[in-house]
Amino acid sequence: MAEAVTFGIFAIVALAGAVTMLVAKNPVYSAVGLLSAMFALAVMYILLDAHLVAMVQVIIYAGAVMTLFLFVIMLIGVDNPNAYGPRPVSQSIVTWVVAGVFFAAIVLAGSGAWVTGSAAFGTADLNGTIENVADEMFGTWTIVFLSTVMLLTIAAVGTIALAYFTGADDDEAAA
Amino acid sequence: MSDIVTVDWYLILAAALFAIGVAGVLIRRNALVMFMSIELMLNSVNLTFVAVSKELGLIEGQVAALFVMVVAAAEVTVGLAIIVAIFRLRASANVDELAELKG
Amino acid sequence: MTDWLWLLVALPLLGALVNLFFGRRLGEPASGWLALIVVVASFLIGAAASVGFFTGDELPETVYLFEWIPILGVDAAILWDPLSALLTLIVTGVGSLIHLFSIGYMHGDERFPRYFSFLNLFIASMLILVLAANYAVMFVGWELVGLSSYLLISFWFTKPAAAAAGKKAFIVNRIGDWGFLIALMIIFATFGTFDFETIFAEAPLMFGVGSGTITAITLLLFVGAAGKSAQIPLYVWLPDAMEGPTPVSALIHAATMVTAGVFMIARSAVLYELAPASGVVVAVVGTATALLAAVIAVAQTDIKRVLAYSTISQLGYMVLAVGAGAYSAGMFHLTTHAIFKALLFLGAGSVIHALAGEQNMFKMGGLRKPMPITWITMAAGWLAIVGIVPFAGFWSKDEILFAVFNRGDGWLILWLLGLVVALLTAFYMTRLFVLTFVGKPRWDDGVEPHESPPSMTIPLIVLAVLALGLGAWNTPFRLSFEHFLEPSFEGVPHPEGASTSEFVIFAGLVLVIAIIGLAAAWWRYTRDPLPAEDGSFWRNALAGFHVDDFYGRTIVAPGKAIATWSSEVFDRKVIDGVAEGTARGIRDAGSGTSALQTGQVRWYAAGMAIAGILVIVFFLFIGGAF
Amino acid sequence: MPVLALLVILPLVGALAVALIPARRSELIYPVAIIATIPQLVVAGYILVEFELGTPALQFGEEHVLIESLGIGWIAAIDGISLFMVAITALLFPLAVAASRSVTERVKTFMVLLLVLQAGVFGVFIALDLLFFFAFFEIVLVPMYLLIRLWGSENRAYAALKFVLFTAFGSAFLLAAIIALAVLTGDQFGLISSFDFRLMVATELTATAQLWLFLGFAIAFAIKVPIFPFHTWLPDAHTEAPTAGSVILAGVLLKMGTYGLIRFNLTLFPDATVDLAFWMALFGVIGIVYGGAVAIVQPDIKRLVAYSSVSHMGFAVLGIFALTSQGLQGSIFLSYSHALTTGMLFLLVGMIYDRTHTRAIADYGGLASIMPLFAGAFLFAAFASAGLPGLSGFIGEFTVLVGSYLTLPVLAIIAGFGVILAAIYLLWAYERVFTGPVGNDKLETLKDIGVREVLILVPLVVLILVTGVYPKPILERIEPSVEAILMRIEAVTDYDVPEFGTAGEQVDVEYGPIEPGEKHDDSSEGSQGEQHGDEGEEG
Repeated sequence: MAEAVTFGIFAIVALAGAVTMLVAKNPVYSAVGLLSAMFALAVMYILLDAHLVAMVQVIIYAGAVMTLFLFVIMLIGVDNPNAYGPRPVSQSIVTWVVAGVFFAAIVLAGSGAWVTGSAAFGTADLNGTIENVADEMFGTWTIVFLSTVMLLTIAAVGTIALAYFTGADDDEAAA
Repeated sequence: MSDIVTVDWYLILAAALFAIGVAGVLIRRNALVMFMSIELMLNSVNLTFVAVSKELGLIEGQVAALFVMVVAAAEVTVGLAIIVAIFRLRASANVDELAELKG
Repeated sequence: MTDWLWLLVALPLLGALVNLFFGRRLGEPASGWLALIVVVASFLIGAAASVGFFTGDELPETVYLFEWIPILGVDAAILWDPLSALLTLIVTGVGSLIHLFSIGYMHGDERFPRYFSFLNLFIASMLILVLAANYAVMFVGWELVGLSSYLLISFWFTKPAAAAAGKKAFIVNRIGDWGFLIALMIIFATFGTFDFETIFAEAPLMFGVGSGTITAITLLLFVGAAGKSAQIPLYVWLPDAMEGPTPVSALIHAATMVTAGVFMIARSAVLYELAPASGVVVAVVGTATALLAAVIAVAQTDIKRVLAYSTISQLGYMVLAVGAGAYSAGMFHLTTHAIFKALLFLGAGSVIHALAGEQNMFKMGGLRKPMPITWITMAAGWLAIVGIVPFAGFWSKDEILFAVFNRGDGWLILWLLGLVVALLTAFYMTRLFVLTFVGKPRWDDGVEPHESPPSMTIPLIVLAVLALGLGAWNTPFRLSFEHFLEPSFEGVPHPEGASTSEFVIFAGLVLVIAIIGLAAAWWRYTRDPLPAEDGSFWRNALAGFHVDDFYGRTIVAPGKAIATWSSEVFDRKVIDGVAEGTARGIRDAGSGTSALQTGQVRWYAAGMAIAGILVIVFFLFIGGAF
Repeated sequence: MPVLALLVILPLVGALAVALIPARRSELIYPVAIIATIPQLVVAGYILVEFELGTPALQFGEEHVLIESLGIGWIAAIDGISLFMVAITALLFPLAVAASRSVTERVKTFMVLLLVLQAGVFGVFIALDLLFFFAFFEIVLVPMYLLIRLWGSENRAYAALKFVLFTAFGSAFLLAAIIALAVLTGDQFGLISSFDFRLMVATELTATAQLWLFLGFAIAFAIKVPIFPFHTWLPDAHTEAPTAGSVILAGVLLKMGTYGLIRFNLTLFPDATVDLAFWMALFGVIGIVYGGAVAIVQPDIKRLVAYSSVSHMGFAVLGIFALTSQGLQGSIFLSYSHALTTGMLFLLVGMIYDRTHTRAIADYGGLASIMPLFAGAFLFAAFASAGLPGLSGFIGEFTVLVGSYLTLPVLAIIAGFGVILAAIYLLWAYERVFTGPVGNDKLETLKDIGVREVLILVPLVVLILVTGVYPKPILERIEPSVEAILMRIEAVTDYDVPEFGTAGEQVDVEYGPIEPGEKHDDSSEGSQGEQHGDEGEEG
């Protein structure tokens, strides 16, 4: 019961955060909304016994990523949202139709038993401790893990490259 | 795990978050907020992964979630770098003004 | 003694290398003497080793040196039998004399050591050819003499004609080598080895007379022989080869290398005996070559070209002989021809030397006085090739014609044609001799003919003596040459010898014909003024009946056109066209679809979202949700 | 000691050393680069000396599993097929580096690229894990592309792009085939996949699978060799590349194709090999005649040599798909010898190009009287290339021709024309460039080749001569491996290798685990007087 309550509260927090992010005129508010959604999700993970994922969620997302977002927002200045002018109506309609259909499709898909292949929930004894996850990650998934390492390296290099080559050098970088 | 909160709840929550993310990408003109929406979508997928992982008793779901986070982190750094670079060039974060990707 | 046989090849090779790398340091006469010494040493070793064959108490022997191509079972090995001994003695003997001659002839040439290096290389290559104990090693020598021939013909490479002639010689020879090469492939596929010993022992056991395989092998071998021994249709390189220094013409293009084809057929006698059809082809080609070359020789004005065509003609005789199965007659003519043709060439060289490079016989005349030694020795060569008793050529030519006559039937036609060739030979050689030495001097002003130095006249004298006396080696009365060669032709049937009365009749006939030709030419060319030779026969024959042009128009030009088309059109248009067309197609498709890219990120995002929905719907659909 | 890994590592270390030379000490780059190629030569020499004769076993084996479930690992070994490819790679790179004195722009990059290229080439020849093989096969492209693109002559952009596109086109098929084969192999050994060559050999494949995989491998290698009609990248790449690039391209990179055909196509897909041998050999022979004919009319001396490569490599292909011991041995020998002769020709052309900056034959004439030493060297190389007996070119061509006549007589006879064509194009080119009167005044002032250039040529001359006169040490090292391949083909298919000469002696066929250096006493020294051909009947 306590779990149901916890789930309910934090589901609302997550949705509220997400909506805030969507509608806030000021990107800083958007960021704060997203932040709260992420915290809420971390709680969900704990509910699901994924302790490591929850921890990483807090540290990486709520910590590093969001900080980075805020940092960039401050760096490039908080835009005046009115400067963008009115939004075309057609865009809004398309947006809400697409988003709605998406939601319906996902729910529909999730409700089909063929997706999960199992009707029972939580029957297995699963504990997402660091040890369990590490076993899996460095056993079966070594090469994927190594690929992500390479990906991160490339991302780092790419970021540096973007920071260096701007303006006049653009043409050469493009060629 | 109680029997009240089934996997369906988590999946519906994830679907809702994902839909909001989609809407954000499509409707917001501020590149930063679009980015945040993408992050939200990734998070909703993570939630699905973890929930289904619990459901099936397979640790792989959590591993996948971790990988998604890594990829997301990489993506954020590059993406933000691009935004900063574009901003330096155009002094604006309005996506509609950009057509650099025109083929 | 046979343990030392490898020195036969090694010594000239060493001489070649030393002269190649240190020749400049050795200086002019020294490098020539070094080259001479190694060849003489080879001659002495060869002579010492072949004593046993002369006395008749030594048997042929195979000397293994080392394993060459293991996978083909080819060893570097020497087959030391009378046949190879004979050729060794000719090559090193005539070779020594020509080295000696060259020391005088090449005096003052700035690439003097290089010349002797090449000459030594040639001797070594030729010895590899004749000493080989299997077809593969023989092919090595075969190609290497081609190389040295190339190097020596184009020795004066700044003359475009010399360079072109060397190239032509090598390429035409290569065409013949193609036949040889295919013969080698068939031999290996048939016998599994290249060894003479094994092949000649097994061929008669495996195949009957007239077998297709052996006929193919022998015909292809003959293609090779036709290239090297300048037979129709591959003879065209030899007249051009006269661009080389004259001693080279004497050694390579008269005495030794060009006889390699004849030697090879004689070596393969066992196979030719199994393929009578090939024998006929060989004999017919030989006769045709002899006749054609003799006709062309009649009209030549360049002294060396007369000798060149004469060589082709005489080679035709030898080929006729081996084709008719008279192997030892063919080899005997090869031997005597080596002597007297070398003599004639060296004599011609002496003349050319004296006249400062003049080669046109119509600008000579009356050289008898200023060049007595050359005149006398040249006369010996002339009488030998014309076939006057008792000079060497008389005996050997007579023997060939007799052997051909003895085969009877259709061979009689060849015999008759052989007689015609004898007539023509007498005519054109007398023409050469008379125009050069008899009559009034016609040389250009300012040319002072003089007798050549001793280094040039000594070889002439030695050769002249041999041309006079060598015939005694194999007269119908005393067939010691045939006995000498017998161990090499074991298992090959002997043509019948002539009885004395037959001999007198046939030899008399040949002699009469020769004298008729001689007299006719003597009468025609001692007249004053000389007959003008500008009729259509003379012009066409002088140009060799335009065979070179014919080859140029029918083979070379179309070949080049096809190659150019392949290079310019097929490669660039067809193959690259396909490749570039593919690339262009992909690029066009790319630029077509790129029109869809508006650059508006929002539309991309919407597109992705819609695609995502479609994917989900698709899975729902196949999952049976609808 | 992991000597084979050293072969890959040492050039990279050398490249690093060159890269670390500071800009102000740029005069050090050239000597350091040369020195950096020496250790590989030493290692290759060590391998040659220690190589055990008379066994087809893979030697100097190294094995480190990296990803067990996918069957990926570092597996390297050498046998008679790869031995001389490795040796020639070790030999040609120092010469190519030494011949690059005339490179003046971005010297450091140039040398680093050459060294990286060497590492890649070594990798190709020693790797027996197909994923590594493929990786090395592709890595080689990058430095080669840059060498042509950055240091080439006028039309370099086109040539470099063409080179990469052609090769990459083939590689796509190769990668697909390798992965498919790895999965099929894994299936049979209870893994997800396995790239281990030895397991692949043991895998049983259906005829259809063999056919498609064979084609996938063959296209990549056919482009590399190159086999007609995939050859058109070669003249352009050769012509535009700098001297070192041409030498390496002709000497080493083309051999990756023949090596691949022997190592993989013949060994892994015996049924398909037997079925398709005629067609492969046919295209090889077309290449021989076509390349030779086209070479004759080339106005550009480098293009001429390039087309001569097409012709020569055609012989190698013919020898491979004749499927006889003679043909295969000849083919490997020819690959080795072609590296020497064509490498030498390209070096020589490079030397004269450095002086005159023209490759058009028409711009020359009478050079022999100005540069006698150079002319002599060129003539030597030309004759070696034209297959003059006593030089190494002959052994390969002769053995290939004799060997292929056993199974493909008509093709062998046609291939014989290549020998005539070789004489024509080389001697005609020599005639136009070197003989006659001096072509123009600019040529009068040329200097003959100096000590440095002579030193570059000497090793090639010596090897061409020595191995032409006494090829046994090479052939006897090749033989067991070749026999093993043929025995396997015989065992698996209903094809019978014609046995002649000393071929067909019993040798151990197993591709067992690779162990360095057990001594076998039953070496395959042939008994000389063995009775040949007594069962022969005319064919």
